[in-house]
Amino acid sequence: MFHRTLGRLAIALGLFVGSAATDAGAQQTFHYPEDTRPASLLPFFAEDMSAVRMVELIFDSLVFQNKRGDVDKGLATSWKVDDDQGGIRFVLREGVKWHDGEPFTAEDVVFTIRAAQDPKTIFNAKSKFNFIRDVTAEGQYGVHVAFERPIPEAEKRFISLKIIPKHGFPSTAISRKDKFAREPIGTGPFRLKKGGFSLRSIALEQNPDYWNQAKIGEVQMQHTPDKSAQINLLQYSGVKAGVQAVIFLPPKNIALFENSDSVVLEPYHTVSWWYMAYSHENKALAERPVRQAIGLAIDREELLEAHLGRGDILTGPFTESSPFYNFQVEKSAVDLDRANQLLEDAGWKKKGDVRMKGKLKLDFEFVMDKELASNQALFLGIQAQLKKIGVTTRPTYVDHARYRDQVFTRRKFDLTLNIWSFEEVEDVYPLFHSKGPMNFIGYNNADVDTLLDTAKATKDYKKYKEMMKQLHALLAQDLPYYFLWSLDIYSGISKKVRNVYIQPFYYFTSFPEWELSP
Amino acid sequence: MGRFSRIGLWLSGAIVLVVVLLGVVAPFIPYEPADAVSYDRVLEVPSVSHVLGTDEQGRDIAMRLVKGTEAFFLPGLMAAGIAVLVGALAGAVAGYATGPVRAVIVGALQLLDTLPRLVFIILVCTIRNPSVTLIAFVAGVLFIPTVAAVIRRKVEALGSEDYILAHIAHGFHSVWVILYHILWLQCWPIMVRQAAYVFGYVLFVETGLSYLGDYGVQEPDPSWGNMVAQVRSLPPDAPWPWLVPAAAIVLTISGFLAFGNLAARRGEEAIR
Amino acid sequence: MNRLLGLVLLAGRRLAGGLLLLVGASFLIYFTIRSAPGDAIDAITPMGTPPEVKEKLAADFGLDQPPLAGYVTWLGRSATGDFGESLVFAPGEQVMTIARPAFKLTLLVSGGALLLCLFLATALAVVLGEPSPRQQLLTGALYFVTAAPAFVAAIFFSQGMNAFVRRFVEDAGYDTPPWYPIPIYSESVMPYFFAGIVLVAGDGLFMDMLNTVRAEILAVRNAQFIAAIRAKGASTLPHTFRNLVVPFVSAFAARLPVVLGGVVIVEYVFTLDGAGYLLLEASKQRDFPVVVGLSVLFTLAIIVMNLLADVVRAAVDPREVARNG
Amino acid sequence: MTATPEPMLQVSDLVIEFDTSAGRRRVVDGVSFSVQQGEVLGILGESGSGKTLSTLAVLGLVPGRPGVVGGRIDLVLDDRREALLADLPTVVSTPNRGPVRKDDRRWNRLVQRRWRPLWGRVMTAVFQNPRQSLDPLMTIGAQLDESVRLAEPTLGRLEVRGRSLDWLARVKLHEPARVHASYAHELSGGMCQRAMIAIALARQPRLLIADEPTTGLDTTVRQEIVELFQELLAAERRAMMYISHDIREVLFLAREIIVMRHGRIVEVVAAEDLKAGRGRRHPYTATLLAAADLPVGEVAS
Repeated sequence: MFHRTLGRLAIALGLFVGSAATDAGAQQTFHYPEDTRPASLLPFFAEDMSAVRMVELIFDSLVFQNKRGDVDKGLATSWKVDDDQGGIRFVLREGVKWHDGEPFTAEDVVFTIRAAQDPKTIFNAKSKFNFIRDVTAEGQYGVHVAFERPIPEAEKRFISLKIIPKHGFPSTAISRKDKFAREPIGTGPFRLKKGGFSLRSIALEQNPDYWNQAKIGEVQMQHTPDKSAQINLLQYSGVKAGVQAVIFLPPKNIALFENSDSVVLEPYHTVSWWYMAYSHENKALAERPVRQAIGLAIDREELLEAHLGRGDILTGPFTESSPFYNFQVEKSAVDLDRANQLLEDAGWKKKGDVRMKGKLKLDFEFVMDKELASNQALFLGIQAQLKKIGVTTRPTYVDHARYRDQVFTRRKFDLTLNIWSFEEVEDVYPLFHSKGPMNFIGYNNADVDTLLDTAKATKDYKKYKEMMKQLHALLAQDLPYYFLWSLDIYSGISKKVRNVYIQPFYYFTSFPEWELSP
Repeated sequence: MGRFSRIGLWLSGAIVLVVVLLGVVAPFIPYEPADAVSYDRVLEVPSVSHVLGTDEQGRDIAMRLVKGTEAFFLPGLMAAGIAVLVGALAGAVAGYATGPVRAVIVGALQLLDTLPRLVFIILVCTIRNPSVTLIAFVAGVLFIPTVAAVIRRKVEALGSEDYILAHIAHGFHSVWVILYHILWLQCWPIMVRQAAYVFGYVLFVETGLSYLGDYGVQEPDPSWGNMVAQVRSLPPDAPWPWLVPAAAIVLTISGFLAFGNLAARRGEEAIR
Repeated sequence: MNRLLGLVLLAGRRLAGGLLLLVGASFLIYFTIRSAPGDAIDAITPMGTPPEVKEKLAADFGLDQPPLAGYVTWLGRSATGDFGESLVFAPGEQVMTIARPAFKLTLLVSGGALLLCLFLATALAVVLGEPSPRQQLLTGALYFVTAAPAFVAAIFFSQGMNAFVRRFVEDAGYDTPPWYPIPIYSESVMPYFFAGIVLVAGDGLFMDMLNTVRAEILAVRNAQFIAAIRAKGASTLPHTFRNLVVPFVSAFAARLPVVLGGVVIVEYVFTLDGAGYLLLEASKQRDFPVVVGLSVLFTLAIIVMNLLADVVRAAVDPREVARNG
Repeated sequence: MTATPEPMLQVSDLVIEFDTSAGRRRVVDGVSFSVQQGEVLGILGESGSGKTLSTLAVLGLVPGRPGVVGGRIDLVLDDRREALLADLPTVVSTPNRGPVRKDDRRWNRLVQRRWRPLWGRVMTAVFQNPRQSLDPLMTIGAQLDESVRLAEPTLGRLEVRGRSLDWLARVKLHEPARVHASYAHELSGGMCQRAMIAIALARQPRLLIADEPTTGLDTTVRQEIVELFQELLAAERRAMMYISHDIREVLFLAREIIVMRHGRIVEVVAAEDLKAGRGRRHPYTATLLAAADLPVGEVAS
């Protein structure tokens, strides 16, 4: 009774005006919030995950990865790898139109690859296209791509290549400042609504000419940095408003939706894992016993459970779902006594709180990216655990841009926490080869180098797999990083959305199939 | 002064006293952020051993609340000091001086007054490495004109009063008369009110910026601002880790404002 | 005629003063930039900014010149509305192009909130009338409630409203309102209205306004000329109203900076596309030209508001012209 | 015409109280007086004696809380008797017993009902500090026009202005046109008071209450203002209450004088008797007379 009275009162107060004004079309909009704001919708410069997701809806690539993990038709209807694995030939879909009505042809594919390789086009993932030697159009609907060296499963490398229109740019030198970044033209299932790119939201509408017509009419992304606001929006999502999905649910909030009658938890597998990196330029950390001791002192399961929810503890640089995972490597358990013993044996004697050897101290600078929300909490846990074996840590929090510079470029850190995410190919060569471009820890192990070099040269996928398994075991021993875990990530999706399937890494791959019931 | 005002003065005075005590004592309480973490008591509801419950790291909220006063106490005092001392002097000079001195000071004050405070603080935080001390310093400087305006009005009003003129006529130096008879004896209620206001503003900015822009105190060091910022990751059914500091912020700010106002009112009544 | 001339002269003087203030304020802003530690360009740009962008930035801001000359260069550019290009937020876009619509919205929200605040404070002041001991409990409670910082008020408001609607409207079988849940992504005016409410209720603004407005109303109502007007049998309302215009305009202008601060925070929480959101986001991403451009715009808004208030004061109150003429 | 005409205004047992930080204070305590048609009543007393408040009570304009808490005010207009203040018990919860509380809203309604129709038409006032009695944001002319229009609503715009200029001339302001276009802050205190008198008289009230109209003015100007009052009253035969602390002014204008001190009337006396030093004087009146170098006569112990 009381409820009804209050409800009536609220209505009488006019707080709920305009409920009749919403049109039926608005119900067909799929709303979702993002933690970060995509600054660019130009595929090359789509570096944030939020931008990657938007780009997926607007642009198309030649091939996709389907539900079974197989490569499936996209803009290309068929493809054939050359016999020597030195190139690939695509046959393109006919009758595809760009969002502005221009026809899509092989020239666009050629342009996209040329643009990616143009030295004046500067973007982070540029090295991903280094394997391509040349690209040629064969008629209107044929493209041949030649590689620098034989590539196994080459078609997988084209999943992430979003095709951009040749007529959209004056030349292959593409700048971040290009207007295209805010007024993109793609061939994808959705196109930018008129005036859809605004300060903090992006609105898309269905592309009526798309070959795989989407079932949802409109999509709107809104930058909502506050996670609690996102959760609120999903939690209270009603018939007329609210959001239909929260891309990443913080683990603490998963319980909230576990038995919800309006929201489903949808696992969102990413090929990514967490690690704590040791700077091998630090003399103490260059010693293997120190790294091992640190590993033995940290309780990964406790940290994982306390801060991130569910996931798998890692034994090496591959996740359990990876073909390269070596099941023979055993998970190490926490063993403070052994850790202390290892350090004692290596000559690290406790002086007060800290262990020392000569002038060297087991006291490390722990550099962290402010943007990674769970960093703070994880650091606190690690700091507390390491203290027990006489290792002290000092936190340095820096913003994202500074972090990249300090850790990856200038290598000024002792310890840091981070995540590696892989797209279609789990290639760890850049991370652990002494000459690898992403070997920011300064790791140098001759055995590892040999193994990686031979693996790279091989054309046989089976042999490659074996060698990766070997590498797994080797790195589990030597611990260049302390491998932490891979997470079970959950999206919260409204039950009004049906036919949901979330691809690893590419969130919106199957989005055209999704349906939204009113 | 009515009965309710007197009660309000006592209540707000108690809040101020508690905050000041905590601010003075907090630096001497041993607290090692690393030792406070404990995963077997995460997000516990308030109990006897943890009066205000524990947060996501299993840290005692009451302890962090107490240690968190460190983050704003000294910066707040500094800001209040800058604003009130410099503001009072500038206001007195602007109210008493003539000619170019007055013009320069009035112009400078007006200039500072046109800067939007929070926006300017954000600008400074973008350019320099932000710390609460820096924020408080800028806030203190930006409040100088506010204090100066009130003091100036008072000095102008008193400057023509007979007893002040009498003092000057009796041979006291006008600087002494301004400093002692006007600023010290007559303007202290104004200064108390403004100091309390600036102090509250520093707490407001520290917490606001910690919440929005990570410009405040960094974890693991506790501050009320970064405690409230936990609202972003906490589940809705465990609100106390941010609710407690939020309540503390509201209580402290309103307490300081009320105390400043009521104490000043009482002082003004006493002077009259 | 004489008065009109005086008014025009006064407005001219105020305008000149306002320009001077703007120059002074921009000077302060510029030297805040120049105070950046180390190499200014590196300190203010995000990591990995390409050298040609840095060069353009240095040229735009006169950072390649000695401070004073650099200031003149920058001021000259800014005076034509050219605040440079955004670095991160919308790379290559003119700061003014992205800032203008956002700023318009922010002014609208904060101005609206301030008017609402003035209106509510006036209404309450009229209802309360002369202060009495009995009211002090009410004003004391109001004092406490409105002292909450805007962001705390915004959190409480949105979570409270959502829970309220869920419980008493949705679960009770009514249609949910279109603005639910908060913060809503719709083009409805409700988010702006809510932001206004939070701005009014937070940061101690309302009590400050109430105290001022009440004192002014009482001062006018108890003024001798009002008694004289009453004694001669004329209606006091137009006189009261006229005499309140000046203090009200002053109260409005004086609080604009406070509200412009609060709106920065509230926009962020209520997901509005205003200048406050733009400022914070640009600041976080170290998109430095946007932050500087917005700082100048905010300062300009305050100066213009004070200017307008001065002119309105002078137009209504003949003594003003006499005092400053 | 009867020998003893009924007084047009009769005030009896008026009590006014205020709340202060030191508690409730009775500032007017059982004051009674009356004003005859066409005659001047002088009220004499130092500041704080309650003389101003008594007259404000007649106007229904007592500020503050609780204000008028007891007494009766009767007004006789053309043989019609109106009880202005007769039913205080309805707005005062416990009259004459224990703490008094007045219901503000009911009091205001009472004022609106009883006094509002009287203001201006029947009685009006001229206060001290003439500059503060004028609306600072309106020209003198506009305020005077307002009075004229209220007194004679049928007049056209130009006629109103003409009437206003007449009034300004009658109160002996030179350059009436300039004064008409001026603001209060542009005129001297004496000019403001003349304008104020014009504004009050333009309403053509039956009773004019002049509350220390000369306070704060220069001595020469004071003399002129007092003379102006006498002149205007003689011509119009209006009743007036003239409140002052200056015994000479009161003697000059009034026929009957009441002397107040500490909220009570200490003496009621005819002006003739005072001037002549006839009868026994209250000691306070005697002091006032002595201070003004006037014959004191016999002093009561």
